[in-house]
Amino acid sequence: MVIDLDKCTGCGACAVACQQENNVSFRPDESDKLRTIAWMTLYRLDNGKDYPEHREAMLPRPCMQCDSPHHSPCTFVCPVNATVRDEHTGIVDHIAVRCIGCRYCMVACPYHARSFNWWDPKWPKTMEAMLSPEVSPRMRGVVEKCTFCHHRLNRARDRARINGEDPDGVVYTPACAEACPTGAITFGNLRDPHSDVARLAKDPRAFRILEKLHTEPKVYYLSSDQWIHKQSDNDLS
Amino acid sequence: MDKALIPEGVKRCPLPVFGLWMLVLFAVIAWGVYAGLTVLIKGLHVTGLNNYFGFGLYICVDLGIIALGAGAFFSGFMYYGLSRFFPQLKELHKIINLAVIVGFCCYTGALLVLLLEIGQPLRGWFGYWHANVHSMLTEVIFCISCYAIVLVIEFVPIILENRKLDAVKPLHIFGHNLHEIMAIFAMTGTFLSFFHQGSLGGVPGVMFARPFAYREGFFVWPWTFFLFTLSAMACGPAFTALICRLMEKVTRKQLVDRSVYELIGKIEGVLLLIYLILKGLDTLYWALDTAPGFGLKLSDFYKEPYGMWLLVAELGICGVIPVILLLTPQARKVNGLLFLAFFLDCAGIVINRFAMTVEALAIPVMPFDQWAVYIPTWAEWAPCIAMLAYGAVIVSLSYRYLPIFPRERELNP
Amino acid sequence: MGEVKNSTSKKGLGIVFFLAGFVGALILGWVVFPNLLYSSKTQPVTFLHSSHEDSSCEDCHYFRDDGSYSGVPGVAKCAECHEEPMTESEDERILVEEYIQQEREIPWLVYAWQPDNVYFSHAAHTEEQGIECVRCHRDVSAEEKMPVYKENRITGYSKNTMKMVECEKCHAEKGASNSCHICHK
Amino acid sequence: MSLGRRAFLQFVGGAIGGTLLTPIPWKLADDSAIWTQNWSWRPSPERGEITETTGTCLLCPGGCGIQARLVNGHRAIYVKGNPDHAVSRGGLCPVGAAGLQYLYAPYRITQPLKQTGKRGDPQGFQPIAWNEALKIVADKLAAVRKKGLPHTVACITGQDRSSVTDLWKQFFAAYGSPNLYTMPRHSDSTRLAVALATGYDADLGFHLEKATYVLNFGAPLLEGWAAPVRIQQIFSRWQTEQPGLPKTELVHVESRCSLTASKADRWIACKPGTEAALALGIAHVLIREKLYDAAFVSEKVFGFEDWTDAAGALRKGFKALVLAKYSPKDVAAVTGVDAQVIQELARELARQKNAVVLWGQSSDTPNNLYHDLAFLALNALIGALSDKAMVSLVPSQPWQALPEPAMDLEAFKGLGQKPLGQPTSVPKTKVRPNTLHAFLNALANGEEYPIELLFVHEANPAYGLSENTLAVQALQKAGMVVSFASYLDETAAYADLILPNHNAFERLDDVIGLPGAPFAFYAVATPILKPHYDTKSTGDVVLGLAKTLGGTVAQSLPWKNYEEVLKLRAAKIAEGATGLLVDATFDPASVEPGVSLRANFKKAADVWKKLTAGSCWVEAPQALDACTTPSGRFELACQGLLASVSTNAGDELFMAHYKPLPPSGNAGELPLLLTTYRSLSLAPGYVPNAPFMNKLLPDDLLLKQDVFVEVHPETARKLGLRHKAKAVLKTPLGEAPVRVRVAPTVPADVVALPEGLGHTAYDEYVQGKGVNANSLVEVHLDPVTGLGTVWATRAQLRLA
Repeated sequence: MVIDLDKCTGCGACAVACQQENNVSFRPDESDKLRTIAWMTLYRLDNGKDYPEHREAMLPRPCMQCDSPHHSPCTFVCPVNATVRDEHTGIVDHIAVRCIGCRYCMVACPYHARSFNWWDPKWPKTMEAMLSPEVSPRMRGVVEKCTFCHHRLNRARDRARINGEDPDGVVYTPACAEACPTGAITFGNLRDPHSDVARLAKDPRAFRILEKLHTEPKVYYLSSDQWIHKQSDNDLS
Repeated sequence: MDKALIPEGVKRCPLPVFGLWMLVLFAVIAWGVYAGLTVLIKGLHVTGLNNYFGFGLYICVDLGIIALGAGAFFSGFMYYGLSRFFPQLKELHKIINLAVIVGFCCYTGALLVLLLEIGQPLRGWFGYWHANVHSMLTEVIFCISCYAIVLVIEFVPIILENRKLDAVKPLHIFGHNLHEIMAIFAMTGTFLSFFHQGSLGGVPGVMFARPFAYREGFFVWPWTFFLFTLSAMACGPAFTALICRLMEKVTRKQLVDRSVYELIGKIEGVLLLIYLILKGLDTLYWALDTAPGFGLKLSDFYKEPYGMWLLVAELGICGVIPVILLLTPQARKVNGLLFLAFFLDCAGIVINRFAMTVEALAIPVMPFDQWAVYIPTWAEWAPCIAMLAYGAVIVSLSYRYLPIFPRERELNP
Repeated sequence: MGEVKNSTSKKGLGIVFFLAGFVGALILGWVVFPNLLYSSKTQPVTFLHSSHEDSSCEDCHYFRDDGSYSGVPGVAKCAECHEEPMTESEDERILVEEYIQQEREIPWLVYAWQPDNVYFSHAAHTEEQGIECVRCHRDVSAEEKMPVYKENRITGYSKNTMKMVECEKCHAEKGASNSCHICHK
Repeated sequence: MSLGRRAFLQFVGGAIGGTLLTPIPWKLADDSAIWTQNWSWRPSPERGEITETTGTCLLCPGGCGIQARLVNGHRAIYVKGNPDHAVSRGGLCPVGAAGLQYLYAPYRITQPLKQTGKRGDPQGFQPIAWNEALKIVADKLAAVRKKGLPHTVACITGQDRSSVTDLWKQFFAAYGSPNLYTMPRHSDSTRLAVALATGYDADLGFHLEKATYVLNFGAPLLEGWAAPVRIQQIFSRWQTEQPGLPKTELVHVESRCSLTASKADRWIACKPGTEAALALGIAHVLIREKLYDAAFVSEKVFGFEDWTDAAGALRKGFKALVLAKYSPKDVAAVTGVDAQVIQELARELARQKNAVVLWGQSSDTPNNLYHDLAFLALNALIGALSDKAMVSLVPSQPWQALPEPAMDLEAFKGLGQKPLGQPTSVPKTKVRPNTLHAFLNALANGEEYPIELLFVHEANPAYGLSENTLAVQALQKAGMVVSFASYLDETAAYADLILPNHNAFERLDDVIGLPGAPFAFYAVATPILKPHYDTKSTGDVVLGLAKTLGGTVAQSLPWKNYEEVLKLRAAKIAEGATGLLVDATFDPASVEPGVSLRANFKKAADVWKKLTAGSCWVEAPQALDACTTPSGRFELACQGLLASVSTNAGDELFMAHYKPLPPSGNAGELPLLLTTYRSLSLAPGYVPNAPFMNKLLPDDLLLKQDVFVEVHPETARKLGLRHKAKAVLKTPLGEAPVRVRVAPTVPADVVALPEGLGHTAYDEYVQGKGVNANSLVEVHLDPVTGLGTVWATRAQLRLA
């Protein structure tokens, strides 16, 4: 996935679409940002300067689906194999029904891409009607996170099977990329050198967050602002 | 009935006083159980934990208490294993029972608290059934539960020494046989404990995307693996000694020879010194190589309320000072200084465990992220305090009804 | 020392007690427990595949264009033939009057019902791929009455719900991926 | 006893041993884990066939095409943009993406309600049958008309771009009342300005697709301006390098460091509310340095040079006034923008071939007329209104679809009455001034004449109108209030009768025109699923009421149902035979003003079919030739104002000039200026923030129930306020508890408050969060147009 921060206006359509697609639960008060469940979080960055040199930018953060050798930071630590990276697709999945809720993966993830179900998820009765059967609602006491909408991949593969196509060659779009009004999110197969994402990942504007940790995120960002680049990683200078 | 259970030739406080004491402890336990049930029924939102602080007081206390409970394995190791080569270690015989009991309390208590910490306790057994061999937590789960079983087995012969139980012939024989093979269990326990103390250290150390906690290491283990084991050895017996001293104060009796304390002091002093040197080297390497590799400098890791004072307290006040005290024969002779040193030793290790869990998580890794502060709630304090009360119950009962101090009769004629 | 004399007989008795407990537990565990664990339910309407031999399987169980599988047909499908009762049968009367006319779906008890978290791709398990329906489902061709539906009182699963080990085993045998998200959602 | 105990122990031992050899412990452990995986209190979504339908989002005037996914055809689970849609091309804003949370909101009104207690008591609502409810309204309408007071019936609608509004117009004309208002829009003032300058009744369309340089005076482009998704996509295009094309430069003028300011290529920070002065300063430089489009000005513009009015008096022209009053130095003093920067901007603007000037605080606040004229004048000077058509005039109603209403004597009499509260000075143009604030003011104060019956349709003035307390007072004064709300909002709470409309996703409706788009637009919104409550389309209700009233009213609204009205529109399109039915391949840059598009359709049925399938009809805007002003040209000096300003008025009063309306209150007591801002993740309009959107709000915007105001660090230091401190914000209208976000996003002595919070109605997911900005800002009635404008309010901030 590549997210163009020059195009991103921080509107949040990606995050809303994600919540709706993935049956993310919500509560009357969502202002406790340390306990909220969000697969796609919007961070606000600023250049640290005074008015009128001040500038702000939004940075949407899905799960980075870290590609670090052998294990992602989170999959390495899960004691029960509830979160595993599928080496075929590169997607780091998290199976809520296997999760015992030890939160070790959350502790290990520097991107805060994982949220814990501190409460029993509860929807207003009338809104239960908008829950999608494509993604199973989680329960209290487990961790959840962005899955790159892998259920959409499964659907696409099934469609290919029925139509006699190669299920391994399918492309699909996750909810966030689909919703983005500015087309800032590009999704595709990074391993395919001809894909848009592979091309954009090599753009001079491209960077990843916390590269120095060698987590090898599979989410790239694009920005022409140096001050945004600078905040992508810790820097001693 | 009560009288009949008390070991021969020793004096214990009157039953009503003991009963009252038990009542107080049970009240605390009841409070903890209530808190625990609240957590289990309502969910973890009653705690102060959050998405940034996935680990908090529960884990911190668990890590701390297990390190302190290391007296069991390490005293056992010294007594059953090393005393062949260093006869002076035979002296530990006088305190080994207490070490086992304290260890038993620490480990079983920690397991109970751990049950609260996981979001889905009914799936806790997945840890055994669906184990991920790469996870340090898997190592922890297996080793701790195995070691807890070992401790139970080690505790049983002590229980069987109760006057009434000992009178039952088969039990007596059983207990005796157990005693015979105790060395095997002690060594098994030692092996397990070496391992899981280390894997507890591995828990933070392997988090390669968490610059505060991550350490490079040897083979599959990060340095924290070895440091945790070493630090546990350097504080476990000290903690046993502290408990013993506390019991002496409460009962106003001398329970072990003072030489035992001094021996422990000497051992702990040496171990703590070794630990401190290694920990210092580790810290330096981490601060000067590992962290800069991540683009961070030491001062980036410390910000109020988790300021630099933590490092000073851990390594300076609770590290260097006890080492000096313990390695100075004159200081070892002075009760106040000796036990102060033991206390600082234990406190330093607990601070270490706090830093490796809570502080490690407060640090924003993404530069645009925020520092977060963690404040535990009553639902976290209560079970932890109750766990201490539970330990007190076990120790009190054991002391009252079991002959755990072989020298008690002689020392208190 | 009368106790010593009694000890052998006591020991013998002890074994009896021990065995009593042992055998009792075995009976409880192997015979009583399974019956307690499952409740038996009957289907709201009796449906016999054998009485629908004039239609082909694919009339009701088919793949949709998006690759999903239709599974158990809805009442609209039944209505295609049963707008009015075709026979005198009581079950058909219930079907027509209580479901078709009121446009209510029939709350079928699905024997192979999988929970929410399972993504089962029928498209990947077809006869063309060498997997017969009866590999997982009961043979309905000659069925004369619908089997009793056994529901686990704790889990709410059907007794026939396939457990994950079986999926994994077959996947491993066939060399199919055992990645979590292949089957979970 | 000893034997018993021992035997018991042995029995237990055996039992334990035996149990371990049975499935009991293992099965129980497994099953209890499975139980936790399927807790019955966790909802289990119904499975089934998933289908897709198309529709149009009606949650804002943006007219985005949507697709909804349904389970078994009756349960909507997902809304996304329709990639084939001509304007939104698959994009969607967060409000639209969260749209289902309105459809399935617990605060939906599920059936007609009648207030049985005191007005405003939410507990007093009782269900009532549709026919009974309609009878009450019809009886009231008949009775009022019988009394000869039809003008005492009024309506406020929030849907000004739908055929329902045309039905209301038709209804009010035939019934005989001038008191039909829409919720305020920026177009209320721009349409007046356009009418005065050109004589046309038209909206402004900006050719942003073609622009190479955009000078934007405060329009919150990225915070939900005009048609939000269209703007977002244009912004995205500006950010995309296209080989061979120069990159579009966006220069944004605003006092606050908004997202648009941050994302612009250049941000010019000015003092709040002084954008118009800056525009005139730039005009000054253009004129002084002769950088303006001289050909256009000399051929098509009136009033640039000095002119003579109808009475023969010589009056100063725009050139003379601007040169005299808006030198960069003077303007720098007013705006805080360097004189040199002003010159730079003017030269840059003149250098660009396709430059355009945008303005407007937000899409739903009318502007000071003279300021609108100033920005329009600047566009005229740079030739944006010339054949380049960077700015074009889009008729607000491209075709008259409905026949002339039949009016009886009663209707003539009633319609001839002065709209309640409207100042007599309003300029007489083709555009009827939408003087809602003046109306509410008069109603609240019991002036002129009472209102017997007030309809409120798709509007929530009790919350969403600036100075919303005025609306609340007015609602309490009205004889009877009938609401068509879908949700139990703040305004519906004051209704006597609620006739719930279908939700925006459930009803058949249409979208007439896109705000800010340089082409005429028409789309039909088809429901994505059947209404699931006992609600009725308001279009049908209006038609039904007309039929019950009979006579000329029924004659004027003869259609069987609302669908017929929309089909009539489709038929008119087919009849007109111009314009195109388009999908995502439509390129707005291909549309030229005055050049009608060759129709790609013939039959009415065909048009209807395509429109309901998601196609949009578009048509070119009109050309600027043959203005219908007295001079026949684009008037910089608006002669149309002669009638409304006194004859001995100064020359300045005919044309653009900088004239802020003084805020009330004492600068000593209220030393700060309060400005409000919006963001796309806060729904400020008719619908409240959906729970999904609440998740997006940072905790220094909303923390528990407290909203944060932005304050510059210097101001904060002066006031002794720390970051996140609790404070009290006071304005002449009242005070409210807030928290402080100390950030250099605003200049010193300015407080910025977000819009869209502070609801008192709806449910626990919405209620009581923050402060309603509308309750603190001050409305200044423009003395010329009578429109309620908002720019800045004096305020005080003190530690709580």
